[in-house]
Amino acid sequence: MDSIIKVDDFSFRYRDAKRCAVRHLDFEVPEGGFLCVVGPNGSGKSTLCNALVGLVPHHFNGKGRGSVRVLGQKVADQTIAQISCNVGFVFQNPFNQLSYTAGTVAEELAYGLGNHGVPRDEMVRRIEQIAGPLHLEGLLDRNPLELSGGQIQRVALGSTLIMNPRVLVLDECTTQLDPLGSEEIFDIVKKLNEDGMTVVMVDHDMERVARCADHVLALSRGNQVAFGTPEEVFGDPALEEHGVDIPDYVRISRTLEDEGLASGPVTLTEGACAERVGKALGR
Amino acid sequence: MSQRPVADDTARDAWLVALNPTAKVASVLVLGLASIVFPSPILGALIVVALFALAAAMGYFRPFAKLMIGFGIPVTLMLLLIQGCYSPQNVTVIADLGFARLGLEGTLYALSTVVTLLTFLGGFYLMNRTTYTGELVADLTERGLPPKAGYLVLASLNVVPQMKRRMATIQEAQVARGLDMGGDIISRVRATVPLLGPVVMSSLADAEERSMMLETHGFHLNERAHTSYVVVRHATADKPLVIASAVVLVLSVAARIASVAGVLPL
Amino acid sequence: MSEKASFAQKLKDQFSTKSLVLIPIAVGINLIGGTLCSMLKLPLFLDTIGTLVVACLSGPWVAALTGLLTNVFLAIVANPVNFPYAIVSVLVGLTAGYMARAGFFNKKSGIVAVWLAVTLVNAVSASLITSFVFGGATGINGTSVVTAAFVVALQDVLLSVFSSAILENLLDKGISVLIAYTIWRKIPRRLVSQYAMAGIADGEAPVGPGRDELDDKLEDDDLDFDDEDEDLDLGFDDEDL
Amino acid sequence: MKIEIKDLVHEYLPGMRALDGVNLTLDGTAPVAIIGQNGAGKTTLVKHFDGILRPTSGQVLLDGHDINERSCAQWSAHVGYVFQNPDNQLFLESVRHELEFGPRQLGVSEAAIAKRVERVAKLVGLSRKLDVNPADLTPAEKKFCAIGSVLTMKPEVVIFDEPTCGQDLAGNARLERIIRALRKSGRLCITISHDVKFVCKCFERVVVMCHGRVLVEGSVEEVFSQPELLKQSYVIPAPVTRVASAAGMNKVVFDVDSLIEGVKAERSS
Repeated sequence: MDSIIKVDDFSFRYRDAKRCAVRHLDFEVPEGGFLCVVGPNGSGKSTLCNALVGLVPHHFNGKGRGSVRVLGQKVADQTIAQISCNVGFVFQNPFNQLSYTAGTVAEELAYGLGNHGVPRDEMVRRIEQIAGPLHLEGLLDRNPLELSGGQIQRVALGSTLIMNPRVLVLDECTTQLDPLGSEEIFDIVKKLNEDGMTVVMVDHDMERVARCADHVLALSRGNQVAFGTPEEVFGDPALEEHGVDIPDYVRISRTLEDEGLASGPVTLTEGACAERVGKALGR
Repeated sequence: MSQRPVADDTARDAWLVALNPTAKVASVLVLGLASIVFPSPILGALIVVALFALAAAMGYFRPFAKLMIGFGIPVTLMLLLIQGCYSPQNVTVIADLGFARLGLEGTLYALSTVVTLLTFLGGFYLMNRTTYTGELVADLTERGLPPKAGYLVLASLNVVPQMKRRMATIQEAQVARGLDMGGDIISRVRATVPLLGPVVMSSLADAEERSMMLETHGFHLNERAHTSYVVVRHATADKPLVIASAVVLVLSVAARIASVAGVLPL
Repeated sequence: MSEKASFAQKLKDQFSTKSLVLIPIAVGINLIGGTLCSMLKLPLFLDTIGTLVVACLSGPWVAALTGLLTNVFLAIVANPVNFPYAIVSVLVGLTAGYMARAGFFNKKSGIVAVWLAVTLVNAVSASLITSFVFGGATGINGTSVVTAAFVVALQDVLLSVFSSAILENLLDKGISVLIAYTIWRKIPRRLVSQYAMAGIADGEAPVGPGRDELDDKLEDDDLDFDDEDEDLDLGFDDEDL
Repeated sequence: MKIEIKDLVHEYLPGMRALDGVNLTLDGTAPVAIIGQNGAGKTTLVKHFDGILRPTSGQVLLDGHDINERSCAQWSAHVGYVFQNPDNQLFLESVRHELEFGPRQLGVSEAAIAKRVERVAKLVGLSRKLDVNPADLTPAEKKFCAIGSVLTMKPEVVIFDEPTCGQDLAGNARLERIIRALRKSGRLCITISHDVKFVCKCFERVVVMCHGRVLVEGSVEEVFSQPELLKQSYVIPAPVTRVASAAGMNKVVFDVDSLIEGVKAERSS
């Protein structure tokens, strides 16, 4: 499999910052992969996301080293608009992801297409295409500013998906939503990934990370402390020392093992973990 | 005016809604200009009457009348006092109010100003009620307005309701911290900073993310003309409307010239 | 580089994306000044605070555009009477912007100068418009009544309009400038540096998207939080008030 | 402080009931968590505790005093409210000024303010950042600054709205410490949260709201042993709780340690 994202010894320091936001990041994600980036606040997760969509170094000034390649091309050599055709980006605050030029959700979805000069017929076609999977059919004529946070976040997701990107970068996009709203977004993203979209997601819900990621990148204070499959990353007992949270499922299986109640590799899902507990109970 | 009018063909104002937005704006501007140029308040008064009739036909008579009268009466009284009594151009006295004398020239000037103001007020009101701003901007962009100017107009309009909501939340948050919004005038003036400060600070932080959003959505692209999802309406009545307005303007200019030349006794 | 080209460049620098995004926000701040006044029952307008803050952040022309848009808005949404006064708002934006650039917003005595300048510019241009465009009164606010009273007393339209405008502006602009100054001082340098005025104020050239060598000196930053493991007591109870 | 709520109804618009007859008594110092879906009325309910909102009908009594007796600013000395978004609250030039703002509004003496600021800053972890502009703090630190600015007012009841939103492991641990400290000094802490893990860990009483009413109310054990009822309000129990019940454990558990204890106990029996 080809690597769709290739980060090669990448470091970056913002202009006015004393220290590097990220240092020596080095990893690859295959096409269709699902990468979750985890780590405490201030560990450089957002900087990495910004680098994947070209906001670093084109929008944020600073000094960098190494390279970030998406679809084989260096991000630094393209414009943000070019990159955004390949990489969709959704971030935390729903209200800041509206264009503020649209009176209806349909217009909001079509905003990026309009800037690329796409004719209206094509806009209508693409809106029809994405409204279904994003559950936006009933909202197309509503004013986006009057929607709930979860709904706006779906609109924001839609307005990037409409460009048909091959990579989707989600920077804590469910943090400000309630559980139901974030689950909805999450199910959509999971479905997109199953259909072949490469996803990079920053998330605080470790159980969710363990459930769906096929790659996990753990950062701490800008350093890459672990990269690999969830089993590898969460299986490493040293991870918590870096301030990185781990899924409770992992904690349970590890404690069971330490107490000599049930052994085996770390468990990552509710089912596997329950089975392990069952084993410990002697069932 | 950000409200999108529902495209309802059976509504009484469907005809006005269906007109091209730029044609509507142009007509209002041209008619207003005509009312300024025409050498007597009569034209403006006629236009105002016509606007009342139009508003009644469209089903907006009540709010329209409320707006026009609410603005018109105080401004008329004020101008009649200021210009009618104290205009340096006053020569012909038409009434003696005791404390001052009402002059014909000043009165005519005051009335001209009032009808012109009412023409613009009424014209814009009807335009706003029946025009979706997004459509107007889309239309103007098609006609050559830079997309960034369009952004400024629409974003300014859309940001206000959200800011008002935010201000209400900030008020709650500050009162919960013991901010007293009553009290004497000085303490109330002081209270503006806790209320406005968070709006400004958080807006500056938001500006960062919003500009990121614009950049990732191709805001800066200008190799190709930007397109819009909004359908710009065109009606057969557009051209006649604009032409008719233009004719009125031309006639007004002619009337003004004639009046200056002394041909027309106005 | 010719003088004109450098002016054009300066103008372009002022209109970065961030400044462009800032304009609608500043227009919004101008427009909620009215909401603020009704919330606090203040007999003021406070409709230039956004313009003044933007003047500090992004310079005269962005501030002028903010002023223009504010009035265009008021004209379309509220009352077309506001439209001719766009010139006033533009002039206020330019005045404040150039004064901010000259450093007047950085000290208290400068603020007094800004207050007087803005008041004067506003009063003169507004009374010219009120007198020559509207014949003396617009009837959209209480000022017209004051004007009428002055006319009765002074028997001179222009002088009356100007007198009432000066009175109104001394108070309103004074408080607006004070609020804008208070807020401006609280905006951290980090945010300020993103807008055009930063380079001008600090005399530093903005760093472009750099891919040059990174000095690899990794300083151990301060811990974000104090590391205290023991339970902390609020300890309020022994405190005498 | 004792909060009594009797038949509380709140309508933002006539006929639209955000709260539809809430009866609840909160007393003592056991921290209370209020959970439920968005739109269930959690925020509307707690906004009645310090008078930001007034009952459309029904009564809210604070230590026997009707909420309508005083203004919100007057109640703020007794009930502190930390809003979800700290950006709506912070406006001063330094963390120190933010922490001083509340007590100064209340007319507390300068010496007492300095003492409070020092203690609270230590508790919220901002001792070393007292002279930093709040706008320069990270979002997580801003949240702690907002919390601190309410704690310095020394309220008898503290309300947190979604405190864990945007916090990491270290932030959650600090919140836990703050909640413990509040309890120790005899204050009632009421928290709205979506984070079930956090709720199970730090709170003793849980109120589950649904469609403007209280669905269940009781100790954490009582509430989370009724999964069918919780489903109605879309509350999903914490991962540990789910694992334990899926594995067929008899005991309702909330953290890894008690799960292990439970496993040991059931093995030996």
